[in-house]
Amino acid sequence: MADKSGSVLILGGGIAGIQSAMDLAELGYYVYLVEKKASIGGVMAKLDKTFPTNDCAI
Amino acid sequence: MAETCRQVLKDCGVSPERLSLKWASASEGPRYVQMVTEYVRHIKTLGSLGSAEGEAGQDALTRLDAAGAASAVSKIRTAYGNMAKKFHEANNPDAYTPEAMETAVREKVMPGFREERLGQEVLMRLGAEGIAGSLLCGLLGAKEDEFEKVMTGLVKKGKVKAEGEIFKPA
Amino acid sequence: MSQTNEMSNDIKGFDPKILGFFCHWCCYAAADSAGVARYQYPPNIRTIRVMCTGRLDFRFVLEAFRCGVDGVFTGG
Amino acid sequence: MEAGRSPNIEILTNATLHSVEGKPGAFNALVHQEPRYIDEDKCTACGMCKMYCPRPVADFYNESLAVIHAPRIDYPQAIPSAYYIDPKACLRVNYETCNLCAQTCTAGAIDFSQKPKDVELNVGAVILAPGFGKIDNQVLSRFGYGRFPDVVTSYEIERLTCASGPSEGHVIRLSDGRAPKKIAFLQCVGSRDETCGNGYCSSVCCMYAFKEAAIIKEHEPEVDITFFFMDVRTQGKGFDEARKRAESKYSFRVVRARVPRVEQVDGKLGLVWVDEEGTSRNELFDMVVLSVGLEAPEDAHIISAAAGCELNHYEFAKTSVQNPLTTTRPGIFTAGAFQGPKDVPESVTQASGVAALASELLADARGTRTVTLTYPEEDRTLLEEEPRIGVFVCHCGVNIAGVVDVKAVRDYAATLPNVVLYDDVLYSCSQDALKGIAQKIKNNRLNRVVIAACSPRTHEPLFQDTLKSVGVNPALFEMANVRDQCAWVHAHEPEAATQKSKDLVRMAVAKARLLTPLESQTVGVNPRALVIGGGGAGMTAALSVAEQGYECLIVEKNDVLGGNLARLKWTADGQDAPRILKEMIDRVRKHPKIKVLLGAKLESVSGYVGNFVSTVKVKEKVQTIEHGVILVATGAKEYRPKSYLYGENDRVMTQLELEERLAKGKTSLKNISNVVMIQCVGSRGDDMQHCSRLCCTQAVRNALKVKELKPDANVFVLYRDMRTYGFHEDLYSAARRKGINFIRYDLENRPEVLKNKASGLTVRFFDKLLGDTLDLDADLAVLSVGVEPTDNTGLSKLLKAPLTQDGFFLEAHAKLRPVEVAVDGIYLCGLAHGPKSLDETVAQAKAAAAKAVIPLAKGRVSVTPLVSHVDQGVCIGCGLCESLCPYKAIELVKVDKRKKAQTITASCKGCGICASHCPTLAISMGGFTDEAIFAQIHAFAQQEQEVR
Repeated sequence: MADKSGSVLILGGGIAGIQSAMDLAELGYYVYLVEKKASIGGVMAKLDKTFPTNDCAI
Repeated sequence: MAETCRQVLKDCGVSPERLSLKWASASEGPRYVQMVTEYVRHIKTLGSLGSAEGEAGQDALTRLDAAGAASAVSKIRTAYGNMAKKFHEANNPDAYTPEAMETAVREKVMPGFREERLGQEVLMRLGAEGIAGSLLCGLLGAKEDEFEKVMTGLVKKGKVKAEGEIFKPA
Repeated sequence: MSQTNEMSNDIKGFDPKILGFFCHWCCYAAADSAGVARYQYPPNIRTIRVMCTGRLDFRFVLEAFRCGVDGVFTGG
Repeated sequence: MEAGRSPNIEILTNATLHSVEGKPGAFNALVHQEPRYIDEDKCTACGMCKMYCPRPVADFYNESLAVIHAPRIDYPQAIPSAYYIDPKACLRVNYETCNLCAQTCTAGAIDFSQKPKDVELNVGAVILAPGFGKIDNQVLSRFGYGRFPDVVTSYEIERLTCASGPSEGHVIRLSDGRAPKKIAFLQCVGSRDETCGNGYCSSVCCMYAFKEAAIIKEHEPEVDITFFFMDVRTQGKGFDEARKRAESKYSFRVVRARVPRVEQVDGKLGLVWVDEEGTSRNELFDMVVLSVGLEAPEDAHIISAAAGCELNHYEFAKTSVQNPLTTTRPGIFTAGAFQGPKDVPESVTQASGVAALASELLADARGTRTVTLTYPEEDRTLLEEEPRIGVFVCHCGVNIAGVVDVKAVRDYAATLPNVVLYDDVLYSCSQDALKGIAQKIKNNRLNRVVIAACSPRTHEPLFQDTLKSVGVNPALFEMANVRDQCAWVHAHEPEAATQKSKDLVRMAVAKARLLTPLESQTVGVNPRALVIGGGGAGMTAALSVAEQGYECLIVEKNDVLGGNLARLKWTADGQDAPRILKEMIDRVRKHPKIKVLLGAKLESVSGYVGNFVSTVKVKEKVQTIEHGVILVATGAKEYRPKSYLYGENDRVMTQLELEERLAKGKTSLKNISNVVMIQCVGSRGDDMQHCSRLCCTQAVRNALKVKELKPDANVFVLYRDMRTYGFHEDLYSAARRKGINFIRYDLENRPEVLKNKASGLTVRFFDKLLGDTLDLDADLAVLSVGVEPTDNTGLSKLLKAPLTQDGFFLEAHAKLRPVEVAVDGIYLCGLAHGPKSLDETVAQAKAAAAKAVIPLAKGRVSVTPLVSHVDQGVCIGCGLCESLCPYKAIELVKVDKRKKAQTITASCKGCGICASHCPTLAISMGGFTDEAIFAQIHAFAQQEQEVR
């Protein structure tokens, strides 16, 4: 393969997008996190408490 | 830890309700606010330290002083640590009932703690010219047999010498 | 437990000094979220942040009372 | 939160993907970005613009239950922490009028000249994680949503129960604001419903309904709640047990029926349904909650067109069981709800799994584009001098200054001993203020800094970074929380708040005086992974670690690789399982970086993350191995029933045995006409408490296979809850269409398998509909046996990794760290973590590999300096600390023949339990020493009178 680009584009800033962005940053890649709304967090940010530990979703 | 503190505070003539241990998870802001507000109101009814009903006023501060010194003595701390170790190694969350903790502290930690506290307080109260045994025992608010045991211990350790009825720093 | 009378004989003008030991992850965070939501509560409490309630040694509580504090509020 | 601060993550908001060209490893993607009209760097989210904007707007974040303004932020902790202006609502954007907010903004952050722009990015891989969409209101209108105000969706309940939500956490009827007495939860709204095209099951609504109901009961204890379920699908790890606890504690009523519609009956809501005995019932409720399912995202077609990958028939991403995270286009991966409806733990697992795939693809480009910040050398001489403390008191715009007299606090700070600089700052966290503070630290040679502003929880790392940038050790820093825990909460008592701020500053300075520099320890990492278990999970994880460029060693106790995967004949979507297994074994055998030890058993493990030393026994020969991380993939085993005549009659068999038999084709069903299957044998209350999650799907697939081989065979399935979650629901509906009979039984009257006279079998069970017990003679009785954990106690002790009551390994955090164990450096995947299907196992194995490679890729592990430190001169080796430490991060070692305690810095979490229980006070905690805490107590008690 020609020289590969050491960066990744992630579409969607919900819990899945954020988690893979953080993991990839830790694994040594530059991440572009593309989110269609004005802030990241997706639906999880709207939840009050998360199951099963009931700590705050934010 | 909280139970030990409560029993030591009671022993020093301070109302244990002045110490509160509450749990609030990160998102339970309103619950925290309600707990703090109610706690402040309760302390207001108790009044300033030592002035609440059943508290020992000025004496409480001296006793707390002695208890503070006692709480650094490794014999006391080992008893406390071993008690915690037993609970921890039982590895059974239901064992942490208030009654179980209360009895464990009262039996395993308090006897040694009280004796050490009384000893420390004697050393703090003894002026150069010494104090009569009966007066000292009253000041300490200790029972006869307890007082005897503490004094003989201090004399044996050479910290106090007894001249007839009067005890003096060695 | 000494039976303190419950009726609020609020001693006039008495403003208690209360010291708080808060665990960084739980109670300190709850206090922050109360702040974000702008809940109001009496200002008598000053907090010392510790990483965990397990850090608290009974020496700290006794020392606080020895210095004349009126109440200790530990939050885990 | 961390995503916001990492230098290697660039967040593009208001942005959508336009197109992706190129090939894996070298794509260039076109991204279209709408303007935000506010400069993210300048904005400090102070909220002034919000107050002056005349334009009220429905707050879609709070499900339009609240009203806010055009300039806004979704929620206070949103990332990026900057406001944005809603283009649809803003007068300035649409009619060129107003501009009030731009004038009031003190930071000058509002800029209406911003234009939409297209950005071209060249990237190695693309990950699609757009989540899921909402069920459209037309489907909900059948239940009166939109017509009757008291019919709400589960999203709205989430906002109502939220303390910072529109109703401050009180659950109220939207019609009259009163608290409801009776609430009904309707399940499967918009899922398992072919009329709206969502034939699949959304897998999460059952569990979140119970969670929401439990939270409502906490707020309003006397309300009573009824659920209307078809099947109770709480099949996640620990879900069933939590559901049973909630059901008994809050006495929920569970009705097995599907309510077709909701009527309004004088202020209340009337529900009609047919119960299991066939009688029709109706009842009135104050409030109805619709547990809405998960729809494919509205823009699924646009995304699939832009990325060039296909969708499945429900418009979710098309993937396969064998590689569940790769789309139909190589180099484009997917994770989360877009891959299929799932809950947070599975989404997080898939997110890490996708990171592994991208890391495998771009292994040789690792680290080429990342930027690592460099810091100047620390200035040693500063520390010799006596403390020179700088105090900065923040206004935070009006947030603090509006209540606290900042100038007075600043001047008071000047009176405190060792304070050589005191200053107040408008916004201490803004970029320019930080530069100013850094400059002042340098010019005045400060060696301690105290900042009185907001909470250290959110801003301490930011300020510590500033100290590092001017060569001051970050541990020499203390914050006084005069905003969140003072100004904001004593807004009506300015003098008391000012006095409190002075006290907090005095306490912070007292602690700052005693702060000592702490080196953040870094520990080297041995770049090799040890994988325990060579089944499907172990092999997948090992392959992923190797593909990412790191050596790994598989330790398998049997003499052959494959584990449970070897017994499978075909996967859920019909692919040939043995072929997949053979392929996987070949790849493992041929991979240069993977070594395999068969018939090997792990004897001992010592050391910590990055530096483990383990001994493995292979046929009486013991080898020692050094490695950096451990992956646990020990799997589990098929439950062996002791009842239902299993073992006494060869016609009674388990699903796996049936599968092996059916694989021989038609001949295996020669004289079989009646097949009866019994679900939940062993699981859910029998020998084991947990639900084994995969047996329902396995049973339905086998039943379909029987019908395929012998269409006229009668197949009966006796079940408690058919839990064919997610897209497996298609199999369940197909089975019903093929005439397979599904009959429900409950725990009280379990079916029995009996021998009948003619050496055949009869299955006796109670049928609720007929209200009578029935006997079915069966040529084959097939038991859907659950998944039983292997005896993990030995391994658990070895690794110090805890187990759940069910005997599976306990993960560090169910949601945020599902593939890690509490002990650092040990990762978990496959059936050892809990029963799961093959595609979930593959996703979790990839996730575990991704997490395991992080320390290997970094080469070193850095530890926050807040760890315990033992003064071995004072320590008497009593071992109390070792026994009490929850993280096993302190141990007794021999120091010239005497036992002394010693900290394992890499594992220590800094909780301080050892320090507070040490009899001889030999242990001090970095950043929170006894002396520092005593100093704070004394400073607190000092009050005003002690002025220098």
